[in-house]
Amino acid sequence: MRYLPLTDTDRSAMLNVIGVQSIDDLFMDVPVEAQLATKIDGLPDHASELAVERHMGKLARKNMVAGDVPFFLGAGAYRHHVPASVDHLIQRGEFLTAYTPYQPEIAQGTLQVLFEFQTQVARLFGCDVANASMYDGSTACWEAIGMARRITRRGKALLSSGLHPHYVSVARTMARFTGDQLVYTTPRVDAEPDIQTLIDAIDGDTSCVVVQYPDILGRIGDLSALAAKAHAAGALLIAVVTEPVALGAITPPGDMGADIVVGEGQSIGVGLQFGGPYLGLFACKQKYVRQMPGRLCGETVDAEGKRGFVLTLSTREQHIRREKATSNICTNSGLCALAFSIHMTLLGERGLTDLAALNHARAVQAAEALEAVPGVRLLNSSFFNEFTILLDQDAREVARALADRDILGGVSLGRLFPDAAELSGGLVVAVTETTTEDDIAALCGGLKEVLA
Amino acid sequence: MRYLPLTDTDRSAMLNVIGVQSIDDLFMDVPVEAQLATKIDGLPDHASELAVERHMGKLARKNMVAGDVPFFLGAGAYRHHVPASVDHLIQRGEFLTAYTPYQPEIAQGTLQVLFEFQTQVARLFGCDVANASMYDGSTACWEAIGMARRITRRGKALLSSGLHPHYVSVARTMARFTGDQLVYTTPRVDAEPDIQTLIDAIDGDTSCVVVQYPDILGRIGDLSALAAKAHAAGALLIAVVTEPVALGAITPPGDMGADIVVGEGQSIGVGLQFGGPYLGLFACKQKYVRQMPGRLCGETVDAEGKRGFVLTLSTREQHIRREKATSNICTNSGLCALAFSIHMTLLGERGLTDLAALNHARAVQAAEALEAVPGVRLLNSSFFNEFTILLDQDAREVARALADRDILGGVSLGRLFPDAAELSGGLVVAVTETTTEDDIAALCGGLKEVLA
Amino acid sequence: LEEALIFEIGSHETTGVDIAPAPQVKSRLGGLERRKPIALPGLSEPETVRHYTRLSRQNYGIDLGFFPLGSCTMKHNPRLNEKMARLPGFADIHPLQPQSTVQGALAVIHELAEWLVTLTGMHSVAMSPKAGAHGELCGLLAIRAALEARGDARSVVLVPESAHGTNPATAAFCGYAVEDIPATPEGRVDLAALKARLGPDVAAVMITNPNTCGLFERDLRTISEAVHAAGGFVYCDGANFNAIVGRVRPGDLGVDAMHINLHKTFSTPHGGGGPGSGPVVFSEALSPYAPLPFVEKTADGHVLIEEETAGEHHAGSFGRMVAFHGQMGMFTRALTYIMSHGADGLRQVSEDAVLNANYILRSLEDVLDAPFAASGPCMHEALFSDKGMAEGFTTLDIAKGLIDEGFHPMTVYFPLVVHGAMLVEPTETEGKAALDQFIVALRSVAQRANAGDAALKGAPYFAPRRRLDETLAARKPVLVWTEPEAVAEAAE
Amino acid sequence: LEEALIFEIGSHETTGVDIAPAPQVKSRLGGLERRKPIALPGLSEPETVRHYTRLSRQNYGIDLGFFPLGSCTMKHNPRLNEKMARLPGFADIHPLQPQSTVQGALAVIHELAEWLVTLTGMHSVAMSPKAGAHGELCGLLAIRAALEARGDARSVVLVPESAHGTNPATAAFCGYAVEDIPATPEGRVDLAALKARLGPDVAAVMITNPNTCGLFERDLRTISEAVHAAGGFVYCDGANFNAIVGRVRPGDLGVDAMHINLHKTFSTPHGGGGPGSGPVVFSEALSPYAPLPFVEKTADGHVLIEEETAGEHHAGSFGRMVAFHGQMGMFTRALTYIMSHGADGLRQVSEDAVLNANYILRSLEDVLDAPFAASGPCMHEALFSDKGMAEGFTTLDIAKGLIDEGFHPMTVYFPLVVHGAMLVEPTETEGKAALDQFIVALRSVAQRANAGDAALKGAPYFAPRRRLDETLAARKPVLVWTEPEAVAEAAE
Repeated sequence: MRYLPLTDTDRSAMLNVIGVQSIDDLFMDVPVEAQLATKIDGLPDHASELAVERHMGKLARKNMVAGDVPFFLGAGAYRHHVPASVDHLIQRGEFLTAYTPYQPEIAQGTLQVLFEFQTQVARLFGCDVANASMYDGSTACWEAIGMARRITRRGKALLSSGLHPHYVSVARTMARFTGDQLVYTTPRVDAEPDIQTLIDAIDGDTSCVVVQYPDILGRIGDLSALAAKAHAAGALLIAVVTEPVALGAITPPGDMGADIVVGEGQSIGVGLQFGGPYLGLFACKQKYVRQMPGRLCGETVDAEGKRGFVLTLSTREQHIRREKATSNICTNSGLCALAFSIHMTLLGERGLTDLAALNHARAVQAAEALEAVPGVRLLNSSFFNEFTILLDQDAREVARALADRDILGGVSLGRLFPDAAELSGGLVVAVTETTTEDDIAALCGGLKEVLA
Repeated sequence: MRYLPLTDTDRSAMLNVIGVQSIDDLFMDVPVEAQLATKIDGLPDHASELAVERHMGKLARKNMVAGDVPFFLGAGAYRHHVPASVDHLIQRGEFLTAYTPYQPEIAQGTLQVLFEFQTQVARLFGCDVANASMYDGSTACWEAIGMARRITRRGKALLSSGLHPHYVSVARTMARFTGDQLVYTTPRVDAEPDIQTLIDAIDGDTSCVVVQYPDILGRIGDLSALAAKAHAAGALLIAVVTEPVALGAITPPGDMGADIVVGEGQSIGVGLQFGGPYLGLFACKQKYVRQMPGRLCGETVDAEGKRGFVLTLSTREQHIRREKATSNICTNSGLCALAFSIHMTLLGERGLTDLAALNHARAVQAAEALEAVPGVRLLNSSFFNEFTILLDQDAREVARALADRDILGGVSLGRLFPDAAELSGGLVVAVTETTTEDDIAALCGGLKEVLA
Repeated sequence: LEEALIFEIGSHETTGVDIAPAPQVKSRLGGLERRKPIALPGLSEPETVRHYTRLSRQNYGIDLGFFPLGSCTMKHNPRLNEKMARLPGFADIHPLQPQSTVQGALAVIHELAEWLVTLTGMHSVAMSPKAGAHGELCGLLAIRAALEARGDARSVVLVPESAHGTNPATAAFCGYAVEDIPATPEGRVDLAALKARLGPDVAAVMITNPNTCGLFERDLRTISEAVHAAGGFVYCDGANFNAIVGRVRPGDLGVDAMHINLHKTFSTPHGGGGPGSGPVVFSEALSPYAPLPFVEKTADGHVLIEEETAGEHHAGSFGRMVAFHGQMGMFTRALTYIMSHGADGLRQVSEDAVLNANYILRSLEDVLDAPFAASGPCMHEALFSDKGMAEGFTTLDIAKGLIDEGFHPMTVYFPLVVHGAMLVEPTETEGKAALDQFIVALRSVAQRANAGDAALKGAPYFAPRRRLDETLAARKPVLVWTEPEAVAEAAE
Repeated sequence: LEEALIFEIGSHETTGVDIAPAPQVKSRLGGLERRKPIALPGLSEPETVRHYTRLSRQNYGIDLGFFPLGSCTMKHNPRLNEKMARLPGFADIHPLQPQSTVQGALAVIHELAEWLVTLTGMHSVAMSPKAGAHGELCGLLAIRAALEARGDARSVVLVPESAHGTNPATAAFCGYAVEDIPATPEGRVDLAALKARLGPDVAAVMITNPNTCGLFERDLRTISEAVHAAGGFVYCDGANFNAIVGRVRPGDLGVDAMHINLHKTFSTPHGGGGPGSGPVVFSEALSPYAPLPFVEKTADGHVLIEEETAGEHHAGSFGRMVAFHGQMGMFTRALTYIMSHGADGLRQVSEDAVLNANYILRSLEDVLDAPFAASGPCMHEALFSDKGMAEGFTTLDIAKGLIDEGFHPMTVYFPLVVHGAMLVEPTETEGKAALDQFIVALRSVAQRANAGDAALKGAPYFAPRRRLDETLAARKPVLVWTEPEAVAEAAE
């Protein structure tokens, strides 16, 4: 067995040292009736690398690979080109096979990266501080709502209709048990985001307003007035960014007054991976730092006065406070944070700006091309790299018909909002730097066929 | 430009320090008429990673991947499964991006690996010592002939008809300039290797006999009598192993009296790679070590008495001896040697033995299945994982017809020996642990169709 | 060993990527064009590779040496798993692709689920939780949903002292009052105390088995029966499943829900703190309440059950825990690992893990206090305490001393039930030679602590940093980098 | 930092691979079944990964820091190149597949060939040589074949003092007498001496340009004309092509053959000593004699020209140099690198490489003797000598002192024309900050050598090993590991 170093000679010698006859003696505390005398029935025995590779390769080939076809899916997960050096570096054994940096003297690599990551995220979101990452955007979003409750001591959260419906679902699941009140409706078919509606809904019970930027339909709106109204009412503004590349082109939420900015970091460095692992980003104003969930890395000095980094403010965390912790989160997305940070370092200000410009330009090209297809209307008045088109038929069927033509044409609103019949003609189309002009032409051509 | 760290600000500052006005001033020694005023015409400008990946990916997809089809090619290059950890480890930056270990204090990683590699190769070949690798099997073979000339001070080498014809070609190219006499004929259609013919041909002018084991047609013969006759005549026996996996099952040439054993190490750890880079293996008896070409790593101690390793006996090498060097080779195949050594360490005695047994068993299965196909005859009386079948038509055409059916069915002798019409019906078929029963069935089925 | 921060060495004009020029178009950004710099430094690719390669060398990983962090299960991470997870067919597919285009991915999830259910002897599994603590939450939510479904509003969760720290946090997060159950002197749950506390207000008992003292909870079946009789559920923390996989099925012990840390038992890499993955297996009683989404196999292929497709027979589901389908990248790795081991190999895993731990326990109990050494064999981890060290010497000194010997320290000050606890978990992927080296090193450090060797208080000496001031970090938190000028200005 | 040898830690019963069981068959091994053990130790996979990971950390690579090894061109190795070379379409194809099944691979070879021909302004290129020295051999063989074809048996090759050490070895290997041509005091070929020596016996002149003193051979065109007039050929050692790529085409200087080290100018990784790759570009005069195989593009696709397909129009080829088609893996990497840079980027490469070298030259000439500092700007490498060091201090001390400063030393004692030479080649992939750090470090070490700091003689102190005894290694060569018992027995 290739992963097991002990030889039978070793095993005998060790049993001798322990002073028992056999391995079974070491399992003597297991009740006899719960002990399996032999390996579990009905499962295959160990397999060679070659055999495992064949099996996994066969399954992998049953999937339509995004990079092999014209591809326009977004809605919370975006396909970007990740430089080869990112994947190389995160596979360094010292990063990949390390644990949470509980012994900082021999974990400065991970810790310095987290410190750099926190700074990058805070700057990107226009916030003062950021944490060392969370599971994903949806759980970060829920954690922000809980944090707003702790800060404001109020229990009503207004969720924008433009918030990703899966994020809404996650919040609903949790709120059912915490007792938070969530105010939410599915989006209207409107060229603009629902900012004014949210402003009007804020009242003295509101703990926070949660708004996605750009929103699930790709729309972008200025959050300044919303922030002002929320603050006037003693509520917090939580902004959710599912496409951080956008912030290379548009004003970050922190600059418009958001108190907490959370997001999904998958776009930078991580890749699609069928939904996970992803990377929750979490940033806020300095004054709320002690209410922030998740791990934090902080700067300090060692016994010789040299700069170093440690996990800090862990008194907020569950392994110290047990039932009084700010959240039950124990793990972060360390390796994804590393990938994000490396990719962001490669990009830098200039690369991110150029990347965002290219994304937007390609998206505009795609929108213009699609508008020219009969039966297609563009919903958005503004967008970054994703927009919604309206069709006269159920977009779920259209998406499947396009897939039959080897085109992954977009995410249907019917899939995201199965209960909102009025949205069924919507298709969310994402366009990135990986989209070619040929891809756009293929989508237009495919739509013409399907809609004909 | 992503690989160039200097900014324009840096460049100006540096020109200032140097005391020149512009970059052009640094190229003042280039005659004006040879200076290009602008970038070279007719070539594209720099491309993004994404664009380069697309281009290379497009070219890669134009090739038929061995792992995607029933695959039976050998004849000097064999497809084996290489564990994923091998490729991971050779990509560690400290291995991949190091130079020749000229500064041994900070190159003990490479050096210890080479020492371990030398020991592994020497043991595998049944020899006393081995060098730190050569370019590939064919150049190692030629270097062995030259070494025999230096040792025996004779210039006539007998090349077995079973030696890989490309190895013969390489030797002929070199011998044309060095004046060595090479005695060689193309192989006969015979179930046994040409050992007796070679024994009979040895005379007092013979510097060496070069015999491949197993030979190009897959045949295996006992080399003991040949070694005895060569030694009696004052000549050396050089054995060439193009499939080192065989030595997990059969007696190594060194144990049968070979003085020099060379080989192609590609089978272990390296992969097919369309022919390169590959790995020349070179081992010999202790008494000839100072005539051995190529780099050598040796054990020593440091100033504190700790064991360490250095490149040694470099007085044989060209950067010291210039025109008196044992060969002009400056580079070895360090990274391929590392891959070989890691894979061999993973295998160990037990893994190599099991691997060889599986190769042979699968090959026997394939031979039996093919013999049952009408129009197919098996040439070999003995073989390891490769054998020759004889068809009634030109095997080149058959191989192409099989390829049209997405079966890579073997190497035709017509391709290897274009001038030997009597061999044109031969197809060399290699079978390894990567060959499945389905593959064998597919080859038999394809042959039935093609031969029908 | 100093490596500057990217903010100190990068520049805003430098980039390590080349982006194709953007076509000229009319902007549709709604007037929200960014107006200020973000202040993100860039490095060229060579500088980037060097920065992170150098930083990596300030880390310790399982690839470098023994990493006996108790309860964290730092075992070998096979590179085959990494390779499989990177196949484009798994790495480059979108979570919202039409189901017909991701049948292979759904099959991976389903196959792994089948293995997990079979290995645990349970009824079903929820794959989406993102980590162990998230899995605990999943289990508790299912329990609460099940209780609500029968109109039974219970308010208390019992947690033994020897449970993982996340257990009470999770229970509290779900709105339950948490009550401790004491441990017996031999380090197990006090069965009598537990039985005495059971009643109609107890929703669940959360038990870690093997527990954090490294001992198997002998009475778990009895406990389960008592809890069930009292109308509650048994949650088992499966972080230590590595000790029993292939030899014991939690389902045979009456467990209702248990999370499985794929990053522990099934070797998906820890990556310096995540990502994890915490699927939860359920008993038949809890299965109807499992979260969306999940995968079902039908005659027509694999079906992803989520909001759109759930239908009535999943009406009991307590909802969604994450945006998409869970940690696909970890599923691929775990399935690869499980297939590589097979039923025979997984049984050998737990046997070797337990053998290694007992070997360490018995090889060191003469120099380190082993509080439960008399309680019988340990399972996959050996627990020691600070009893017997010289005045002023602590478990922390042992840990830092081990660093200088070239080892990662064991888990320290956990579990809380033992003073100055040291929890050593070798796992099955260490050979005898590695264990022997560690035993020699720990013996030497322990003897120094027992003898009061003052030099030990200064350890580590040979690490990238000496002991770091954690108090300073917490008192004046510096969580992001600020330009020195900005810092100076702020100070004025 | 001690890592045992695999022979000391492995066992013959251990393996790190699982091989499927072999089906039962009748052996056909001809009675040659192996009868003795090979004595190959095996390690489990975890132990293997750890062994090589630890060993790697005793190495220094460009990923870790500045590696200014003159004439070796240690530049950044982009990971994109590695990724492309590992695409199954390139990595998993057999050299003898039918040509219709490897059209993409042949296209890679052809495209790279086109780039090399265009960048050098030459007529054709032979792709198969495996390394720089192999390329030299290829060039010399073509020259000899061309001379033989015209019945002109010349016997002498002229090699300037400043040439690479491989040059005379290669010429001798091809059966030529080698004669040195002296250098001028300013470090270039002595044109007059060369011209004086030319005659009907001179087959070729081998010139390194830029030469090993880091200087451009101003007179190369004049030399070429003179050599051609005398009926000989000009071989140019292209190891230093990095200094001029994109700005100067050797074809414009009258060169007949030049090898290109793909592992230098085009950044295929050195890998601790290889594999290299040394394609050779040829003038029109030499092209007919180029070795087999090569790739031609036709209307029907790419054709591999080898023995079977060569036909009459390649009858002049001097034959085959390697078993297959050369270093395909390196071609893929080099083409990836070249496309990434493009015509504009490659020109920037040579400019930045030369700028960096001159920056180092001018920043250090006050503390280190720069023998040719007055000869004008250097090209891509800066040359210093040991003149001015205190009694007993040598170039070796400088090198070992730099190790303690965290840098790989420069090339030392080469070229031979300068006493105690130190050849510093920064390449274009170092930033100014890295150069400045190096300058500070080298300045400090040089000052210590000039001042006679005795501690410097003991350097390195902070490397995995102190200075190693190379004399002992050569006097009593131990080239393979032997069981200690066997060693002991032999000693008795």
